[in-house]
Amino acid sequence: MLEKIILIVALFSVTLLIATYLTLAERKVAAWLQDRIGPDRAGPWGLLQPLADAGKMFFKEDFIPTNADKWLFIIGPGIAMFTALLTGSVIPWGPDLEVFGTTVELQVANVDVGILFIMGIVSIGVYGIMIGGWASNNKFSLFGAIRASSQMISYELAMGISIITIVMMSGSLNLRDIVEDQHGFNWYVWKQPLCFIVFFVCAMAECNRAPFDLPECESELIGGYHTEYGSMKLGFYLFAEYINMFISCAVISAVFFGGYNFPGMDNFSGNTLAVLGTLVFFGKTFFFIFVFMWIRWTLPRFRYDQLMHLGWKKLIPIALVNMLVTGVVIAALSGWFSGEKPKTAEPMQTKVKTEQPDKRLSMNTNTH
Amino acid sequence: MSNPITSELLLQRLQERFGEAILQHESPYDLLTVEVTPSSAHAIVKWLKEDNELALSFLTLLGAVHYPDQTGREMAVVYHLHSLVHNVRLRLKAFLPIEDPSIATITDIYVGANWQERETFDFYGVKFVGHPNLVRILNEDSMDYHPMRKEYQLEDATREDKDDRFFGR
Amino acid sequence: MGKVEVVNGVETFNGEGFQLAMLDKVIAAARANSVWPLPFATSCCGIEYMATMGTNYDVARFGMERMSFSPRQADLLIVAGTISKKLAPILKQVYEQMAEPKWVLSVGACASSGGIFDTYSVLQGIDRVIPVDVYVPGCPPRPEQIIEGIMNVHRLVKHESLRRRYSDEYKHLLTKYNLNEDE
Amino acid sequence: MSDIEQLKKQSLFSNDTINGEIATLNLGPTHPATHGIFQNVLKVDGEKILSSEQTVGYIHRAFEKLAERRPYNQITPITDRLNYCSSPINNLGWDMTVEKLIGAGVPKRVDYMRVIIMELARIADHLVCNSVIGVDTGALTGFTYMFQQREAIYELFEEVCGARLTTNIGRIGGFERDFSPVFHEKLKKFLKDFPKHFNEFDSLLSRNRIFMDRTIGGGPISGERALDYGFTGPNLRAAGVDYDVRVMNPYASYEDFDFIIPVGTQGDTYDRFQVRQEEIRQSLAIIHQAYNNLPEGDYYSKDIPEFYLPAKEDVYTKMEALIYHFKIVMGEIPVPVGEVYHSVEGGNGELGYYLISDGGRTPYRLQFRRPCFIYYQAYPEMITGQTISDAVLTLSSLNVIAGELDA
Amino acid sequence: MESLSNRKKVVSDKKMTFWESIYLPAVLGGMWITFKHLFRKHNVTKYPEETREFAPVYRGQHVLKRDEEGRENCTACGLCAVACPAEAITMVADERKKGEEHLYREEKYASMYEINMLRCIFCGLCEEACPKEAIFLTDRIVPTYFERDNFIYGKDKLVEKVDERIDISKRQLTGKRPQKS
Repeated sequence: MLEKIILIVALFSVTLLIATYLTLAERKVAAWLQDRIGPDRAGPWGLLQPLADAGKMFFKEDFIPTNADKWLFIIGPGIAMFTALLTGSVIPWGPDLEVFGTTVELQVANVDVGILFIMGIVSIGVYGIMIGGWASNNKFSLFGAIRASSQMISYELAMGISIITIVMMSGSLNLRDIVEDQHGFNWYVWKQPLCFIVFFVCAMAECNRAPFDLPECESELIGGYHTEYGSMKLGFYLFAEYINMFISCAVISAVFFGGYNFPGMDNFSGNTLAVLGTLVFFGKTFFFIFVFMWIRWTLPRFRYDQLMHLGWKKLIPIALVNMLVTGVVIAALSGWFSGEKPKTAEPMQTKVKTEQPDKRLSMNTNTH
Repeated sequence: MSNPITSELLLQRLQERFGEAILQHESPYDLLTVEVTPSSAHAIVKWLKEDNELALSFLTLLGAVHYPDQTGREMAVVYHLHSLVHNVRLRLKAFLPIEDPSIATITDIYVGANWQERETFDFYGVKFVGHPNLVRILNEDSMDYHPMRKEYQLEDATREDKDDRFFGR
Repeated sequence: MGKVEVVNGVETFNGEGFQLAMLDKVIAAARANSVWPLPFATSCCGIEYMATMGTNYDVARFGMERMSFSPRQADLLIVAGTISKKLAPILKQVYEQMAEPKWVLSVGACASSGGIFDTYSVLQGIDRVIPVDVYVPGCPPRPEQIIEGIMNVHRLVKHESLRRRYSDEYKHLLTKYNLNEDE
Repeated sequence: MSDIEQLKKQSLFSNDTINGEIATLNLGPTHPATHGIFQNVLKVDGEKILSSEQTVGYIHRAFEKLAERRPYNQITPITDRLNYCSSPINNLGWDMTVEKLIGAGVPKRVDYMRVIIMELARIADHLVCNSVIGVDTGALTGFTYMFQQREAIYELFEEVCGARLTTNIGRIGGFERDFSPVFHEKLKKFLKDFPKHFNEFDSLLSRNRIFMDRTIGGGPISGERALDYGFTGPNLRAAGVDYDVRVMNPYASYEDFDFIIPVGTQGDTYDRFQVRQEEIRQSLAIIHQAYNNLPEGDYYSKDIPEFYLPAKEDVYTKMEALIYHFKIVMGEIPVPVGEVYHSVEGGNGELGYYLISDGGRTPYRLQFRRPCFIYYQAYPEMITGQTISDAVLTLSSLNVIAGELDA
Repeated sequence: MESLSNRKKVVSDKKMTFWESIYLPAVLGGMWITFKHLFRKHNVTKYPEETREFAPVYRGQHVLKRDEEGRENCTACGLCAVACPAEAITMVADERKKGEEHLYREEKYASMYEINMLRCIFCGLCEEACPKEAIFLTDRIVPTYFERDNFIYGKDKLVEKVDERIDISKRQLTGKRPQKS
């Protein structure tokens, strides 16, 4: 139990720290892409910049607009922050660690439906934005909130379908199983590049990152849902955004890029492997965070209706077809069409079952 | 394209069509300037635009000039028209008395005249009869005079950091 | 707000308590390094401010590249350009909407004094409607001058006590500008 | 079941209210998309714009009244502040207007120098507009790349006149000084470097599908309608009408140069963007032509000593020069009586000066034809039926400059 | 609409090719461009530490020159004040008294000379107007202040110090006709 608490605290602080410094990283990356320097006057190389921002926001006047719904206005950022922090708990951050003879799993909760848990929590996260935007009693905020909710719902679908494809291949909803399945260099991205692209795009949309940052797009909606927010409440929203980005990138690297697996990992074992694996995992995550930022500072953003078009008319069909093809291939490989009975034992059985999404859902709710 | 239209031809056509209404004409700096009666200005602008041969169908500029010394015709409304096809420009002027500076609007001929007329009203108080929304455009609605008329001061009277004695006021 | 209580609690000491003075300094330094501007750019100076934001001068070095067009999130109101009498009430409203602590930088001749536009329609200096902290001369000022102005604002921020905004002088200042009718 | 229906009826988001709900949205005066100060009150149904109403005049500075109180040479700094993105065009256009009034010719070298400066200014103007379109679509990086190039143009201006933005460049009868050797150096460097960076910017946006989807069909206007509204410049050309003052009524020896008039087809945001992009290339070509053929000679007209300030050393030595010097500065040179209209192709279209002189030291009346002011009134028509995002992009692609709009 | 000139060319092509319509090539191309900038040296003038060289003709803060013998050039003729479109210059003329010849070059001098730097638009017309080469704009920038009153620059700030001359010869020569020697 103690190790879990330690892990939770560690994860909590690491997530917060990373999110804090992601704000700096974003500004630095933007600056480098634009031939600039970025913040460099707060501490050496601007390293204290996030702390300065946080310090300032803590001591800024806490403002609630007169016509706003007070409680919802306060709850909004809270929900966003809470849900963002929650998702990190099911991600397997590394191989098992041996400490004083006990085996420590570098994962707060090894939930069997880990991937469903993430998707569920992320979809609660949109309530934070929606409530905040609605409660502000500002039209721009409301527009942001509406955009956010419809965008999240649309992209969650394509995201879910692409995840199903991966689940079909791995035969499990457990994130650790999925990661373990990609041992060495056997990553899912090689088998499912299309699925990866769909998932990646959806992840960007879920995080409200440009080119999908419609809920807060500066040039149209001023600040979108957080137009009326100042001080630390705004800080919570910005924080939540960066935590979401961090978690999304972690999920991407776990699901598609083998998590803590890396080529040549068999040469190591024990704690060395655990540490190396964790480092590799964080390395991959940071790479994707960089890609997120890189894309943000390169591309123009979509228009609201085009975003919907992309989601419903392109990504979902692509994901569906991809899923069907994958299903057929899996079926063919396991001998469905050759008239034989499936030879392989248990894992394949589940794979076959997961072909139908409805069944899978009901099955898993039953087990829990 | 038909034969090119020159200023002379243009003037000739105008005189043929609106003999009475053409009061004066000159060509300062090669730009034909015609003074017309206020009542005929609308018809002339309309005819010039709709006449296929002349095709003076582009309103370049609309404004007013205030001549406080010319009694009875203090306010001049000036139209600059341009035929893009023939590259001929024409300046039309109509003089109005300061007591009642009203002239027919040309917003029904040129949509773009809307704001220019509002601006002219704002600056000079020229009333464009039939304008859909003749209110001030650049200045505050509460302003009670037409600032571009010659009798009004330019300077802001509230400033403190300037000493008027040094600037001849 | 919490910070009011903190301030009152230590008030009994002779002068400022050590911790409070430290807190004061730390927070002031934090604020100085994270001044989010609200560019109220109306005309020419706005373009020069854009140049200041651009690569060659990179105002981001001061932690200022996050522009907040929402007044709630901004710390520094950068008034760049002519403010006409028609616009003055809007400027005042934007200033009122900003959350404390807030500063105002008046960029350029027009905003500061009207510049060449000594005319019936132009406000002869924004200090007639809102209090100004730093004036930047020039028409428009070079980015160097704007940065000078920003650094002057930083100086001001660094030396401002947390409690200045509750002082009588500050209240008096607001009263002078008719800005505190709600409290 | 009935409870749910009951709830649905009360709900704000139930079906029958959301379709009929018309909201009013204030775009401006300080909205980030207005890039200046003006207000659009939009009536929206969801994101769709039903109608729009504009308020302008927030930075009305009384240019025309001011011009009636300032001597001719002091009006140049005022014109700087009209379209401040390309102030040299305004300055030189004003100088040419006065030259037209007094009937002065200038040496060929002055013309070519003017062309170089004006085309540099046009590039600077269009760069702002197009990179700001980029910013409004969310691509900030292109903006920073192009502002580095703009900075290079600023430096060029600074070499000639000593200021970056509000240049006050040129005098009646020529320039205050010749191009310095540093200017030549910097211009050559600019001409060499610019196309590379510009193409980079172009490929960031031009053929990117996201950008094309955003801009194609946004804020369209037909050629006829545009003419009716009095559009000129790139916005008119985007609608397919090839009206360009530089070609129709050449000034400053524009007839010597070979360039094309880029036009669009529908007058939408993409057309405007592309027309401006091509105009930048054409301007660059014109600068090349003018610079390569830059004639030798004087940088000012010797025929009008009563308008062009004499050299300082002459003022000390020659009585005549001293008298002229005082007269010019005091504004006591007799100016011909008359009225003159002169127009140049500004950054946004036909920038006209209608000048009436009564022979006094100041103009009797000076009216500016401000292209922004005239075409901005078409904005509601262009965005009706479009979404808010389109409205924002249309606004930035129209390149409405508040200083020119409100004068 | 018929063509008005023979130089018309349609430049906007709205048809997308297949490759353009699948987003990715343009996206990746754009990312490649920005990626290249990642390794480029930054192009920033870190202002307070580094300064950029101004053009010699830059129009910054004014200076009232002294001649070689340290006498003020200004003769208070008022031309600069007349020439100022912002009306930022005010001056009071005074007669030079006996014994002041080492201070002022001409018989008249400005006993009070003020420029309101907050009004000034740095257009350079005063420099051009001056017949005595007394006032020049320089490539120094006017600092910023917290108070409005500080911007009224009197003679104490404008007149150059005798031992600390400000070189303006470059701006006199740049681009000007060759001086007759």
